[in-house]
Amino acid sequence: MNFELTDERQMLADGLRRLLADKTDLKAVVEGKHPWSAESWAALAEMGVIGALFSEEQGGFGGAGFDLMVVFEEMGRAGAPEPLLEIVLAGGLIAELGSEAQTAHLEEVIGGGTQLAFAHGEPGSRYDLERVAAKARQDGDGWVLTGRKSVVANGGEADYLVVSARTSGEVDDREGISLFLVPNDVPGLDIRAYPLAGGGRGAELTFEDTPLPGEALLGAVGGAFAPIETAVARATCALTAEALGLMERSKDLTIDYLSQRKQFGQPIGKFQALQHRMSELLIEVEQARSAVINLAGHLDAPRDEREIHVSATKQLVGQTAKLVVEESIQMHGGIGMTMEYDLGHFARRLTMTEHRLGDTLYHLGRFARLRAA
Amino acid sequence: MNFELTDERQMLADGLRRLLADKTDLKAVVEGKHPWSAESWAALAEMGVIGALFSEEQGGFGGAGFDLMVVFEEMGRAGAPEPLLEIVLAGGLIAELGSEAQTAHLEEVIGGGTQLAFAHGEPGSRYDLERVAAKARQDGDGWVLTGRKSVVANGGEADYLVVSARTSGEVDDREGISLFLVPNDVPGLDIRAYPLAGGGRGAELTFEDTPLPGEALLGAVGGAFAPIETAVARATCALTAEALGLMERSKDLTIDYLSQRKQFGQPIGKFQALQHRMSELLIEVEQARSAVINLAGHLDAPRDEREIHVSATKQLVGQTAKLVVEESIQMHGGIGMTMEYDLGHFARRLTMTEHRLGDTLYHLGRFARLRAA
Amino acid sequence: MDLSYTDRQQAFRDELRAFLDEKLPKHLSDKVKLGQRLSKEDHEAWHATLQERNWLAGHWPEEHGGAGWNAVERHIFEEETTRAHAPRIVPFGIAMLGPVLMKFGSDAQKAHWLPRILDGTDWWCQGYSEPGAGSDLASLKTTAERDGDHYVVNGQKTWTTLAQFADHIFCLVRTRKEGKPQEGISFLLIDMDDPGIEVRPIVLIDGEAEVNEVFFNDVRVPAKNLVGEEHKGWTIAKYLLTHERTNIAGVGFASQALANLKRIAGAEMQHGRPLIEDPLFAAEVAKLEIALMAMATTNLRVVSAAADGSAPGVESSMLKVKGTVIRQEINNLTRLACGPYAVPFVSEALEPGSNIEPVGPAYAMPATAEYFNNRKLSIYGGSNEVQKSIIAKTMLEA
Amino acid sequence: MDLSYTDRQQAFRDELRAFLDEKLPKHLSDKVKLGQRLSKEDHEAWHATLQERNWLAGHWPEEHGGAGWNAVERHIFEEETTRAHAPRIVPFGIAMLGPVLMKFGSDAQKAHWLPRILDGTDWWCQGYSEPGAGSDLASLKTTAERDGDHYVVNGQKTWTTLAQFADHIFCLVRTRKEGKPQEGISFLLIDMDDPGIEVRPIVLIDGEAEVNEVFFNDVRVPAKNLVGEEHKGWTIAKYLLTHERTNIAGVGFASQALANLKRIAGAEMQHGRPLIEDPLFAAEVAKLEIALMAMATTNLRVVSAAADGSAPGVESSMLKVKGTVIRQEINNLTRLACGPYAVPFVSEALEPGSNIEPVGPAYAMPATAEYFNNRKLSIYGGSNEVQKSIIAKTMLEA
Repeated sequence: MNFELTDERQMLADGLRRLLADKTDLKAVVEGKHPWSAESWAALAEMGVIGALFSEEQGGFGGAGFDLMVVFEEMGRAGAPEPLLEIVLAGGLIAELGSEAQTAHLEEVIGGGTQLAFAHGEPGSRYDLERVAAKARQDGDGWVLTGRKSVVANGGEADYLVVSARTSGEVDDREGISLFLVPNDVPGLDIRAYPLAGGGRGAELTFEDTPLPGEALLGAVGGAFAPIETAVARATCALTAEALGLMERSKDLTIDYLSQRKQFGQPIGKFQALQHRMSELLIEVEQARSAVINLAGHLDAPRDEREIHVSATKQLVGQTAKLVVEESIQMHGGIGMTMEYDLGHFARRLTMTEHRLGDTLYHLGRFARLRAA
Repeated sequence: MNFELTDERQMLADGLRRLLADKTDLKAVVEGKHPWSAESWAALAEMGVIGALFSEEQGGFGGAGFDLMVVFEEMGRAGAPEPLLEIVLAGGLIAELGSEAQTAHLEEVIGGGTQLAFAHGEPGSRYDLERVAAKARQDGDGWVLTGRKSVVANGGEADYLVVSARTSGEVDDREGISLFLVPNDVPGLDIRAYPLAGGGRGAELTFEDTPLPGEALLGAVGGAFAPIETAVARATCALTAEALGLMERSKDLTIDYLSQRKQFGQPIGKFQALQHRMSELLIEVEQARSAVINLAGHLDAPRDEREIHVSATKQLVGQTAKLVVEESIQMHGGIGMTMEYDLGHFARRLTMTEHRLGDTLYHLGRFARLRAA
Repeated sequence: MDLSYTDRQQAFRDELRAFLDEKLPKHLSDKVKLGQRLSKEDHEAWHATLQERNWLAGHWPEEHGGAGWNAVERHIFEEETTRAHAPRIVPFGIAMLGPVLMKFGSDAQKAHWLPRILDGTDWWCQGYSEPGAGSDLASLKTTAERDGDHYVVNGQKTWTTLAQFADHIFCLVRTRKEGKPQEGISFLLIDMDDPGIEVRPIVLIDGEAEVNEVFFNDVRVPAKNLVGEEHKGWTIAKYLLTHERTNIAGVGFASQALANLKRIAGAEMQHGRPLIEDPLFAAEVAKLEIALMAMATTNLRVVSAAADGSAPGVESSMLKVKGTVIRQEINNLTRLACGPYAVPFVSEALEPGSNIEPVGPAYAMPATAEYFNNRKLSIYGGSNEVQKSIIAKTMLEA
Repeated sequence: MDLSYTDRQQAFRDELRAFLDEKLPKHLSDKVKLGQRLSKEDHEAWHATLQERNWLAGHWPEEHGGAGWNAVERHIFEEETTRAHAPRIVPFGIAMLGPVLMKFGSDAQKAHWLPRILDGTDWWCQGYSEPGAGSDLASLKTTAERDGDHYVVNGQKTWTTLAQFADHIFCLVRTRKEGKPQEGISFLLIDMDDPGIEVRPIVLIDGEAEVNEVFFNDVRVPAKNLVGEEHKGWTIAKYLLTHERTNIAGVGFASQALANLKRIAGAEMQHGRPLIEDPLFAAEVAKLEIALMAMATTNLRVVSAAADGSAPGVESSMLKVKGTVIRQEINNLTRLACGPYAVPFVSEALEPGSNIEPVGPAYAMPATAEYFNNRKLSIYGGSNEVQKSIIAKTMLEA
């Protein structure tokens, strides 16, 4: 039993923290000057941060749960909006399922030259991974894709999209879902991009009779559910680690504020009611950290055990995120509601993590069903 | 719109408060010297408190929701364990459904000379009113009753029992439930009585081939569900009003303690964290009061509307009761856990109100289903 | 005990409903319903419509141009207008300054300012908070020094809602530095067109800029604009905080928000069924509905006591705390109900006059912004922490 | 990062399991499982069994008769014994006084008292709290006046757990009235058989009398029973409060209680189906299980750091607060799961040796008593409020 980071991971964390502190311009993000920074992205790639998301055999130098945790906690702590989670999702699926030609893209991805997105969610799917209505039908050697993908993070910026579509079965069957690796300029693809509340951009994608070559298929026909679930488990680890970083930073900002801000003649941190609430917050953030550790340590566990931790961690982190956002703003008072002050961005980004990969109630119910199974 | 008590009810409340303050001997209850006091019971009857639970046409001089509220809030405030709720249930059913011979008992009931109990719940029914497994089969002009009734409050002390049994249908059918008015000494009735955690006594009743005359039937054959639900709605109003009184008293004891008890050189009521928690408690108790008012004001509403309020009020009062019990004990510290101090009895009795007529989660789910219907 | 309205109150409610049916334009109620922001013209038009019927300041006494409503009537008005998605009456002139002038103003001040509030000549905003003096109003620093028949005002106010629309501001200013901090404060009326005033918007976490900073740099204010006695402004501030907070529980808003939440949860699908059928989601909605049912009655209890002449005491603090928490929780659940479509953040789509197509369902568009915007509910108007301290003080010193 | 035990730790765990299989009598584990009270003999027998294997005070250094366990080994012991429903080791001698004597005691004191703790000669109890001095230990009033080679002790202690079984008590007493209240306290060992000592049971809300008041009336205590320096007892008290609290998170107890809750909810029927299938009930159980999964890891993080030599700081306060709340919530849900059968209250049925038949299912019998009994968890050992203040102080002054 050991809860220390390895030296390599500690170095990565330290370096990343310095890099992001240097490169992250929250004002620019908040004022909509850019959804994220190309300069940061290049620096992340150069430092090897993208590579840290892949295993050595995939061409990276990391890829374990604790690598994800270290990287994303720092991203969260900085409030950095760069679309790294899309690499975990789409890049992870390419690495896992791709043909030689497809995995060849990963070198560019790790080098920072290729942007990815995972086009899976649909207007009616909410957080269910198996609910896919988009259809791909075979057409000679190739495929024809039709359907709509909603709130695709980085969907407008990605050079390549990993797109799910149903090749057989009913809308909620686990069997019959296939994946395709698609460049962003295929015919019949309409993209409406827009800003997201926590930074970055999303897009609605509409495929209308989009012709795809046979080589676009990623993995086995109809067998994509299990790999998608695995990739989402990894992404949940990353996203909850990011939320953890966001919480740590929000907490630190609040502690600073409580120490500095005076009211009725003393720092408001001297008021016992606020002290106790702050202590409760601290306790819950430590709980959230433990939950992320649990998930990071179980990404390679058998499916049911892994998914128990996916839902447990997403539930607990989501619940804690709400507490941290609301208490941080409340303890700051009005200043906590302004976008001029950094907390605004952290609060927004943190809150939005609940709307990705399933929210607190969704995972609470899922955890109970998994436990009963 | 008017939230003032009528003069009559205000007089009843004031008189009852004085009477109970005088007659209630909590030490005796806590030490198990008696489950409740025969002397108090006689005094309650003499003051007309039992009669206040019945309408004039039933031989009483009250019977409205706000009469129940006034009486039971005072009972709660005193922590009085006398089995008045059984009168609302069993007495209410006799008044509603009884033949002339059966309703004739009510005079004695109102006069304090006859004790009642409502034998309805069973080991497998939990809080479902329609789940009745006890069976009554017709036998000539009479009936034969077999089955088990569990945690029957006052079951060992009652002179007469109102017993439910199934005369047709499946175990959870609403149709096919019948009621019988039965003296406590019928053949084949086994009674195991025991103390209850909040004061008073309960009993397990086992009927084995108990013969009953035809006149024992109370109301129409198989049609008892609706009257039972109505009686339980009234009892829920009474029980939540009692809980309100228990909460008010627990709150008052806690406020006194916070003002008197010193720690670190000042009254602990000066500590802001406790102040704020106490304020939250006060707010919730006012919410509970409003909920009881809502139910009292809707006892005569159409069934669905009435039952919405039954579940809403029981849910909210149950939730508040837990808060009040736990916070009162916590703010008292160790002394709050001793039975020497009155709070112990209030906390126990208040907590036990959750285990009667459906708990918080039960009614939360029921409310949601009623709303969806 | 009687939970229903009297015949007279019911008649008033019916009259109101008919009025709203006829006079509330659909384009306006649609905006309110969808959470779109209102323009200055929208507000002014609605105020004028109400004033035609003498209902803009219904709770004002008739001698000052009101309808003399008691607390129950005022409650009915608020309930019905909210239910109809009418714009909220901008409170600064009608609900705040008006009653202050009636109680503390000179006859000349009443005669001059009150009619201008009613006919819309003046748009008021409120200059209370300062950087560093939020809940602790007594520590405010903006100064007003007497110079002949003028005060010279210097300092800064903040969180000034809708200052961008306003042409006048009522301010708490410090007129004396010695003595207890509460005893050197005065209440001053200031023309926003005066030289030396600058308004800067504050962008909030919901992307909106409805609040502002207001800077005063040697602003000369005629001494006749002092309301009440010099140095006695604290009394007025307290009066406003405890007596004139309208609709503090926000029951009407909460009811609307809850109905909206239920509509959304009926439209959103989860596992192929309406989200509202999910037992856990339904239970969360149920908890809030049950709390709101109780709070509506708590509110009526307070309103009813006020109509009978009781001064609101600690009850208004309780309503503030519980009312804001319930509304915030409804906002939270509404955001969650919208699922992934709560994340797109097209702030311009909420601006008056926008015809940007929503990204997902129209109801999802304002959900996140409203959640964040309404965090303010527990902060302003005396933060919930301040309210809890007031309650505790009353309780423990009783 | 590695969440699993090392091979050596796993071997220790297996050894423990085999030992428990063989040596823990079923009549004893059944009592623990059913929440029945243990007799003095039950405790003594189990202590003796452990001591045979040298595991009664496994965390003591080998020189004093322990096994020299580090924090992880101690954690494994606690986890496994709890899982097996072994009686909890009575902490007063083993976990509290022992380490105090090792750190602060004279050589003579160590040589005399430590072996007697291990072999069961002495049963200790703790004299800290007083009426009026709960969390505020420094305000204690029991006095010890020096008289030749004795101290004369007068005063009252309260909340003394299992004093009815004890023959010795270690006490904080006031030896000097001047100066700061913390600086006049001493740590004294007292024989309960001494004249002038009286023990009175306190009946608690769960119907049990496991705590007591202890009265001292001119009790003469030999001066050699002073531990550490005179007037420096505060240092010892603080040492005990922060360093020697065993199993503070109570993860093992919570896990057992959760498993018990799930069994009950699987057996209880609602609407004709097991209660655990009710989505709302299952969600409440799930919330607690998720919280416990996280806390188990928080606990391991602290244990692991302690094994590496870190001094426990604010973490033990965090574990205390969260651990007690989780256990209390499990107790609450267990009580609710039992439904109406949580109401019968046959206190005698929980006494050692009782063979009263339970009223309902046997699992329902102790549910209400345990719920009430465990309200103490957040009160004693430094109340949760005190812990939160400690956390805040560390956090805000860092």
